[in-house]
Amino acid sequence: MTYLGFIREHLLTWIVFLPVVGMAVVLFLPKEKAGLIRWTSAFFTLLSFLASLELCWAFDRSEAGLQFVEKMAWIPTFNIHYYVGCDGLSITMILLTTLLSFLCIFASWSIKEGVKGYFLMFLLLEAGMLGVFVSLDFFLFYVFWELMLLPMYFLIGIWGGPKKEYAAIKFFLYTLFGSVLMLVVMLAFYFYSEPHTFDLLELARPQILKIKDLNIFGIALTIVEFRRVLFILLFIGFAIKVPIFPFHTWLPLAHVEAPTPVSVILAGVLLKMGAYGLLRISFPILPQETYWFSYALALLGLVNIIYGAFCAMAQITLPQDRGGNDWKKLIAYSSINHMGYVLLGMAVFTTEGINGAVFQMFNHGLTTAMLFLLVGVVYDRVHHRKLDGFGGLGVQVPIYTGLVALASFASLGLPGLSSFISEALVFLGSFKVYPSITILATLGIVINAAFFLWALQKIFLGPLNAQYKNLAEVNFRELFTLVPLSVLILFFGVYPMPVLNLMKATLDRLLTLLQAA
Amino acid sequence: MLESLFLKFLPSLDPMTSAMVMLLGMPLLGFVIQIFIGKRLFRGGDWVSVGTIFVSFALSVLLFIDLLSSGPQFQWTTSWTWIDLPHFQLTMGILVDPVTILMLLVITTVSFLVFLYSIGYMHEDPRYSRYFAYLSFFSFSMIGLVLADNLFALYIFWELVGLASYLLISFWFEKPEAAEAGKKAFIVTRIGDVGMFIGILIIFFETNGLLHFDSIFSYVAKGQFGGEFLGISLLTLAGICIFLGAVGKSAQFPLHIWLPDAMEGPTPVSALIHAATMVAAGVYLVTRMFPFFTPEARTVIAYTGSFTAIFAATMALTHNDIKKVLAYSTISQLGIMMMGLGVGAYVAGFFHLVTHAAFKACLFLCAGSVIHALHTQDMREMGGIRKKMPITFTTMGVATLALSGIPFFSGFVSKDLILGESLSFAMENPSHFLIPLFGFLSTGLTAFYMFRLIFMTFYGEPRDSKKFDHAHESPWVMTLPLIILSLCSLAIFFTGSPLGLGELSLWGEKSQWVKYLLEPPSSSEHPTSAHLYALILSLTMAGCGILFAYLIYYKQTLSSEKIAEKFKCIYKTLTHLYWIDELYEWAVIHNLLRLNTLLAHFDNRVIDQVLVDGWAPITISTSTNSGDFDNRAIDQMLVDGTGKVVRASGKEVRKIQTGKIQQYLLVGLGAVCGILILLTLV
Amino acid sequence: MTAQDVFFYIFALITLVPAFVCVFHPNILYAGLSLFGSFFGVAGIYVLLGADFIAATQVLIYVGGILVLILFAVMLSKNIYGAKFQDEKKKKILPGLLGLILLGFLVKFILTTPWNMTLTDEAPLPTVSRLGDLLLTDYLLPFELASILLLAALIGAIILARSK
Amino acid sequence: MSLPEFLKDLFESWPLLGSIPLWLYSLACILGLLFLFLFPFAGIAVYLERKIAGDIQARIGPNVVGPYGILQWIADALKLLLKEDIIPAAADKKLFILSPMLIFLGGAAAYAVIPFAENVILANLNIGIFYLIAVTSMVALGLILGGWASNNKWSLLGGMRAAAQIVSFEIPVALCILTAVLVTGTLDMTQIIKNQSPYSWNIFHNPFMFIAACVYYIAALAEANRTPFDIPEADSELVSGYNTEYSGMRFAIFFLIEYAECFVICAVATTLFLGGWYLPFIDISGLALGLRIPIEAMVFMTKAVCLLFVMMWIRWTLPRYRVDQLMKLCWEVLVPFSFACLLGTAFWMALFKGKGIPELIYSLLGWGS
Amino acid sequence: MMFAVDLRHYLVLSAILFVLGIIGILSRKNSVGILMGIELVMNSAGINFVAFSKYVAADLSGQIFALFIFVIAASEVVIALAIILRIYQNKTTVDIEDIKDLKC
Repeated sequence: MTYLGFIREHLLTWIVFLPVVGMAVVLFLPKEKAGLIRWTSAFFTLLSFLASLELCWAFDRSEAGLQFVEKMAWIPTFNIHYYVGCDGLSITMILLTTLLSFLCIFASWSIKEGVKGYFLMFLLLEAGMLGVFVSLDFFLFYVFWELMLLPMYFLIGIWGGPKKEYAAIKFFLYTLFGSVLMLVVMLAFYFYSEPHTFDLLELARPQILKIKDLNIFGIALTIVEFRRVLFILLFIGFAIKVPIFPFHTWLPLAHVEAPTPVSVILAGVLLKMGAYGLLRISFPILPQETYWFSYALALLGLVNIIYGAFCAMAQITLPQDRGGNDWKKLIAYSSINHMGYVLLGMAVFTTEGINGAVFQMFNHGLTTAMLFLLVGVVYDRVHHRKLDGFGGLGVQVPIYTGLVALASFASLGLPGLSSFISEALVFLGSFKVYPSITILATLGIVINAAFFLWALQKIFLGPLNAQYKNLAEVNFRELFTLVPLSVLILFFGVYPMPVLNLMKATLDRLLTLLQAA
Repeated sequence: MLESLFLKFLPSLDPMTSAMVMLLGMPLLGFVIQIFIGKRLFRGGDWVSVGTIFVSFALSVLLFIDLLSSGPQFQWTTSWTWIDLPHFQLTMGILVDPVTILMLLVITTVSFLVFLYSIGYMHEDPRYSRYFAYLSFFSFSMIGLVLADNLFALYIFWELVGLASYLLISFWFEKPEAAEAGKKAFIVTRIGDVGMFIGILIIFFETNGLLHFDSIFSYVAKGQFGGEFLGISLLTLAGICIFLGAVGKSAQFPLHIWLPDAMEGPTPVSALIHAATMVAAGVYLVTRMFPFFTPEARTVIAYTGSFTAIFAATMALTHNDIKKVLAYSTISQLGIMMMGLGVGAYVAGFFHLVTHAAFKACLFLCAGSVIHALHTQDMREMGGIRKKMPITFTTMGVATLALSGIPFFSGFVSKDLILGESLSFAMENPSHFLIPLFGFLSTGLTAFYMFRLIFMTFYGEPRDSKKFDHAHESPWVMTLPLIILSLCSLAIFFTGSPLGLGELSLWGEKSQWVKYLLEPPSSSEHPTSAHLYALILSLTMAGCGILFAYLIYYKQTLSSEKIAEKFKCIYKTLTHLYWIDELYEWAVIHNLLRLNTLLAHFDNRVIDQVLVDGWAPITISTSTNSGDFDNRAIDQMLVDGTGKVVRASGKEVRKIQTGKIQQYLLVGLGAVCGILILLTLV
Repeated sequence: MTAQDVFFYIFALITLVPAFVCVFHPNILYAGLSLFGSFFGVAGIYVLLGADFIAATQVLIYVGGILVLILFAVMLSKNIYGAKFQDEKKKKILPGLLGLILLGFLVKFILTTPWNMTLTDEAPLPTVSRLGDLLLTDYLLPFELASILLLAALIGAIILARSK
Repeated sequence: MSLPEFLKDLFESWPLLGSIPLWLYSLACILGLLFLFLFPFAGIAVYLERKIAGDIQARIGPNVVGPYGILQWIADALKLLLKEDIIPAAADKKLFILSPMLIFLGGAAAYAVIPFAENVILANLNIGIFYLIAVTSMVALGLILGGWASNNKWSLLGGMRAAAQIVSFEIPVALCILTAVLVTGTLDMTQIIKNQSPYSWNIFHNPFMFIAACVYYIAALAEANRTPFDIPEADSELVSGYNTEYSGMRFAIFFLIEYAECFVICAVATTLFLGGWYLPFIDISGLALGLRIPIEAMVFMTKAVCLLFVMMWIRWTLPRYRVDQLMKLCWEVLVPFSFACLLGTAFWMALFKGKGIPELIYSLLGWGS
Repeated sequence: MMFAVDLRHYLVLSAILFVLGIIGILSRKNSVGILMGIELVMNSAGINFVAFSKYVAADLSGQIFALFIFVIAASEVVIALAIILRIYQNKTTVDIEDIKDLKC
């Protein structure tokens, strides 16, 4: 076995655990040497990113099934395995995660206190996220899912904004609530499968998962009802993470209070986990129920789109004391809006829809991450995010303005930028199935444009606020984090096939499974 | 010629493809260079933009010459798969046919001239190179728009054009009005775009994924496009939805309100984007999709167009801002084009687009020249600069004549054709008499306000002497485009026959190149019997307009009004002429002015503030309420409420926490024993 | 009753009597000291069970290490000069009662469970090398973890007990 | 085969003696060891100590009782035995009595596994050396109890110091023993010796073993509370530490066990490092058993006594350490060194397939083993 | 024969030791005393392991676990005593009932 062969044989394990190795290294660095700690973290996230590029390179695009599978017994008594693999669905997410983590390390330069703890947590977070995306064992999935929660809690709670404790505890409790529901379903799957297993692929086979009637607390559930209950529980568990209306209120708060890189990770990666979970677990294991629920899912997507857009708009119209006037919150609500497109695309079981949805997940990761990074750039300089508090920055910081404009336009779905393609695909797919919902959802496009442009106008246009006469332009380090994202946004806006090629085979198979249901 | 040129220089590539890519890519190249390193280049890099657009211009001219030689059957198309998913393909492609080539010619010509003009107009601006970058970007998007061979690609460039428009309108974004106007333009057009997108969705849905123009048409022609929604056939509905995009882009009623505001942008931008090219994109879209529209849809288009025409024209009467007058005029003219297309005058409508592009661009550039000289846009501060700016005056005069529909000028030819078609349409369908009526009325009004503009600006005494003294003729980079464009506004440029596109032709059918090149779709083109009436009517209307303008703004100076007042009591009953004159003034002009004020008010208050801006409070209150609801009901009550319940119960429950670990253990042991005893008992 | 059985009872007594003293003696020092006997008794039990290495380890770790440390702690944590190590009177009835109940149940379970005893012959005495083999093969991970645990405990104790 | 079994085997030929049960032999052996070896030896060691001290300090030492004062130890022992048994009033009586017992138990139990010669070993345990470490650790318990029971500040301090010191130094001692065990691959004392040979003692097995032997000797000195590590008894600071309140018979036990322990240390060092009963370069394995055993015992004793002499030499040469220096020495020098030795030896074993330097040289010279 | 020693005798022995340990834990006020109780409990567990190792499993796994119990006991007692000494330094008491600062 050659050296490279050894790495490639366990590529996913390398990707997931390189940050952990980095964590171990950072652990032994003296805490005063902030620079060393940062660069070490950057080095290991870079390694992980390079490994994921290698993954992407070696990935067989025509194969719909799982690749790079590694399976080892972990807790044999309960038939639990260390079982990882990646297919078209997860590889995009892995790429997104490693890329954003790497860039976020550089955005974390502004963290000045508790540098060591911060980077330890951050690396752990990355490992947790990657673990979620590669796990094929429900138990392992759950472990990573929870593992990721912990560093997030500390990252928000220690390095966050003025209401960090409140935000952190809310985030933690809310998502934990979702996890508990997921745990219930996980156990149900385990005990109703013959033989008992946590293997997601096995569970997806109807001859393995045999759900029976249930009589509990005096309520008798038939098989069909019980399966639906399971689906709903699982759905709520993931919906909180997505987040789907009305489970979304942790999101604006957490985004606002979290430090910039953590907001980036939250928006860029964590939100995708809910949708990923639905696609990875709910859809293949409970296809009939997914079909049964699809209309509701589309409706929820619609609500997310409209409601998120209105709430984002309210950030401009509402004064600060009524919870408005916050740039970060505006972007946070726009995330809700964007995730609505994902839901809509997922709900319709068409090629365009589901490809668009997953592509939208990817694009949202790029654009919203970029927006949050940009907010962080100006926040580091002026230490506030009030939309009313700026004005006319376009004269002072043209490059910054250009980047914000690019990200905003990408976010509002301007053609030529990547989000447009995914949104268009979603609409093309969903119109076939739910025309009325789709038409209503297109309203979201207009509102999106309205609030993004309004925000741009408030911040960058008009006469220059004299307060910011000496505002510094984006520096090289910040550009280093922003330029790759802009380039990707542009590139995938013009030529989206590299990403679509990665996932289309897998999604097509998933679709066949769902259409059979 | 073009192909042989490319074969000579790039023999390894497909000549047409490379030509098209170059045509499209040169402005993009200019944009990229300008946005990144423009500031550091010599002269702010204006030569890059101008050079690149000149290449595109040259290519389109060559293309046009090829077209002339090969005839109207010319069509070249290529396409490649852009998004390739299982059971789903989106293609990108280039379609080159006479309509495309004419549009290309218009776009690149006007672009090139405006670029040239901008060198003079913008030379003091601190963001000079950025301005050229945006302009290049606009040209790129516009060229892309016309080259697109399917609706989806068209939609993409459609939006990009809107972006360019946004950037350029709010180019002087330090002015809050400019920032506001840019935003307004983008959002209002986006409303139309959403309609268009829904139209695309319907087509995509109905045709099972066909978006290519030709395939849509053949699909429709085969009658496979069925389906109904609320009693309206989906085909009509899709047509109206597509048309909605055009309404937004071409500033048709009721989405026209953005265009006057868009005049906050630099004047060359107004000339290029908001007069000649981008706003004409709506018309282009309708032309391109012409076979797709059902008669019902066409009627809607015709009514919208004609109403817009008259509506905008009346509004133009009251304005004193030189650019706004032109803006309302643009809206009105676009309405005329739409009306033409709506009544089936395919060739005429598109022809008017071409002629209008030339003279309206010329008008705007002239206005820019005047503004450049006087540093004001208010016509009341102008006057008498005819002598000081002879070139500007002459060229503007020519363009005004063209716009007013005076024979021997291009506007006459095309407008007359439209009016004739509309008249014959109304003769066939008498219930639709309003359409030609509005058309003719707007012709008269157009002539009136245009001459009012000319008279107020160039004639009479200078009203602001300080500004007048400062005024001078513009440099040659600015006047050269004026001259070229005014030459293009002559009828001779488009046709051998001075009175229209009749059978009479001086230099063969090719000299009437617009008509020669455009192949009317089979269904349209009414008999030309009504043309004579139309000609007379429109000429009359135009003449009346000019006359009134002349009487009011040229003849009737302040002193003449005083004289009239002095002699009023003496000749009161004798000279009915005055009575009629005064009555006319009182009854018509005054009422007309009042009506105009009212309409402007209506436009401002009802349409703008209530119907459009009225959505803002609703949107705002909805969003505010949603935000409040989110904060109060969902977050504070449902989510935090759960927390409160837990906390309250925790407060009680924690009393059993004594902090003495042995007690806990004792309880645990007791529980174990208790459970064991219970188990034994059971 | 073989000699083995006799030894069992002897060792059981050596184990239980000091354990009883340890629990109920009011003087904490005596209680600690009585553990000595108990640990020794358990070591004897281990010998009876054929675990010689375990027995020696029991003596080494419990008597030589843990017991010394406990006595140390007793002495350090009271006013050692002349003070009596009287534990305050405390009601031991309830714990005793509950403990008796628990014991009753445990004994009942022990006696009623049908144990699957597969005792064939005496396990060959030299257990050391086999234990070593097992520790470094099947139980390698727990073994390493145990070493990490000890290291952590060592460092932790130093940090905790060190005066600042 | 252990000594009682050996004796039983030996007496098997005599009909009467052969029927005596094994435990009686064992008892006899234990008592014999105590009375015939331990007590006299301790006495003689005290005499030697005093004599050597005298020599080193350029004075004569005991010279009154017997020729060269050679019977002095008997006189001392009689004096101590006849003295009044004093238990201080404030002392914890039970513990005061218990403490010397525990110490005696711990110290004497170690003798069970000392291999004086082949078969001359009280109990040939297969975990012999481990057992030895275990039981000697009980001494610490006795010392701490004695210190506390005396109800005297000096005593308590001494007891606690002793316990801390013993517990601490047990670590390097155990590690060095482990190093030797690593080389020989057994815990059985007899086997450890048998795995060496006249030609290859463990101490020369590899460089690390040499260091380990030194570390063992130093650490063991500390464990036995010998100078320069006699901080717990430090006459000048603590007035003999835990010994202070003891007198007469009980004091004699403390005294006795100290020397007994010294001998155990030397015997273990001999066993582990110095080839046990093997003469250097002279192989006597061909001799008859009856002849061989006395020679082996003498060789073993000679080696051990030499080491004992070094101990005394050190005692009267070096000054006393401070407590902090002592702990520093243990944790910062001896423990790392012993770890290094353990690791180094392990590597050596892996690298040279268990062969020591002598064997390597012999094989190089082609001598065979 | 009741007195013939087999597994049950060992188990009963360990049970008694266990219960004694538990009672010690529950009734001692001195935290070192509680620690002693814990040691008794651990010893009883060790007896169980070794007994089962001999009688039921018939291999050495039980002895291995007894070894691990020693490890855990050693770590536990070291840490516990360090904590107790620290508490004593800060509060001059090791009475378990006085140590309740974490109660809110």
